[in-house]
Amino acid sequence: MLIRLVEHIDLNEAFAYLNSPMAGAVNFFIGTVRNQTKGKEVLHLDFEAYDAMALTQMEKLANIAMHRWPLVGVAVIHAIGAKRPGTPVVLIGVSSAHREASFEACRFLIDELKKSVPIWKKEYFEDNSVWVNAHP
Amino acid sequence: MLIRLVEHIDLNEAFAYLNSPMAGAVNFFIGTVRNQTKGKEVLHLDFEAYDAMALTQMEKLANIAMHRWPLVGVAVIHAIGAKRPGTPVVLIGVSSAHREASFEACRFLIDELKKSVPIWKKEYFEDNSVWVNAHP
Amino acid sequence: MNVLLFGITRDITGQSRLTVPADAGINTVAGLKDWLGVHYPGFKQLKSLAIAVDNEYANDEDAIGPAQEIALIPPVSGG
Amino acid sequence: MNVLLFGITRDITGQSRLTVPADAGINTVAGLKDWLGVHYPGFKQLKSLAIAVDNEYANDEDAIGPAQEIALIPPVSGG
Repeated sequence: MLIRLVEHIDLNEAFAYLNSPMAGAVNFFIGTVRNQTKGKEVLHLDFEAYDAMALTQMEKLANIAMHRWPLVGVAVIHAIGAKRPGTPVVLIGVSSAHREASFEACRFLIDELKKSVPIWKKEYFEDNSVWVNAHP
Repeated sequence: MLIRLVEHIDLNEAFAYLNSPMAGAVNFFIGTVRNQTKGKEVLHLDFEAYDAMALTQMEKLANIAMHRWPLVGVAVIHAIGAKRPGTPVVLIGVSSAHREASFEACRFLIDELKKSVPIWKKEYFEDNSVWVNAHP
Repeated sequence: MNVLLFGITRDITGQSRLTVPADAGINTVAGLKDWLGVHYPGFKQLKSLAIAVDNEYANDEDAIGPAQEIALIPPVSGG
Repeated sequence: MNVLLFGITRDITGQSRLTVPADAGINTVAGLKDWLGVHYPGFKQLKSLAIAVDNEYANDEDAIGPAQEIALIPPVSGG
């Protein structure tokens, strides 16, 4: 399993890790910074992680996926630091013999990562900044 | 839309095409050559396409996906020629504002491509070769 | 009328395209399928055999003629 | 007992870690939550506030002490 917090996400590195003659299917989800939230222009974002716990929780999710589906490889990579719109900030990659497992496991991993991995996003607008999702 | 038959699949080129400040999600499916079929070792594969019709059908599927889901970009790329195990032979890439659409459209496109796009795979084993799927 | 061949249909016929003689009087997809079945019994072993006309899948009742690009599409296996 | 802070909890407290005095007598997650609510009313405005103990989400009844790594986890927003 490739579990990482990084400055920059490298898609080729993840594919090289996941690709295997035993796998016929690789599914990637890449989350990127959008240039607006509820119609307001986002100038940039800042991602902060509780590093040790984030890695522990990412690894735990990858292990759950490896047990639930017949997978060849799993990559869970999140970027931290300041990011501009258009930048990849999260990559989930899953390889498996057949495509169903790679699609399902990839979807599971991004959904769960968003629920439980301790990483926080602050959006910077022209006139203010907001920790996303903090308040009801 | 990026619709191509190519010698080699370039993941970075596809990501550069799909990535956009308007998109928050990119989903990729990459199909690769497996080293076995029903337990028999595959030495290499050969992909042949009816080029003009394959491109027409790939574009038609991409258009259906663009109408069915709110997508930012679609890439449908298939490799042709001789390929070794571990080589990417098909890439579907979909970008959208939110992840549901990118996952669903990507899955739709690979499922439909396998059903209707006129591309044929011949598997070469130690002792023979077989056009995949030709006979009942 | 020329018919393009791909994949296993080239192996079955030993050719990369067929020429259907004008005096065979074929003017529909169904007519072409019948003619093929008579001349190339190996096609009947296939899981399916579709006909494409000008890069689209054609129906049995569709008219065909020498001005169109006609191709045999054995079961596809891309991806 | 030290408590690590992240995201909006740093903005609310103006600190990157809190020190809970030993004489506060806190030895469970629930006790820590009560103490935080009294001293930092801003936490009550949050959608949620979890406590992590040694890199795992903890339950209210879990015991905590100065030997463990304790952190406040406001609503996450990664991905």
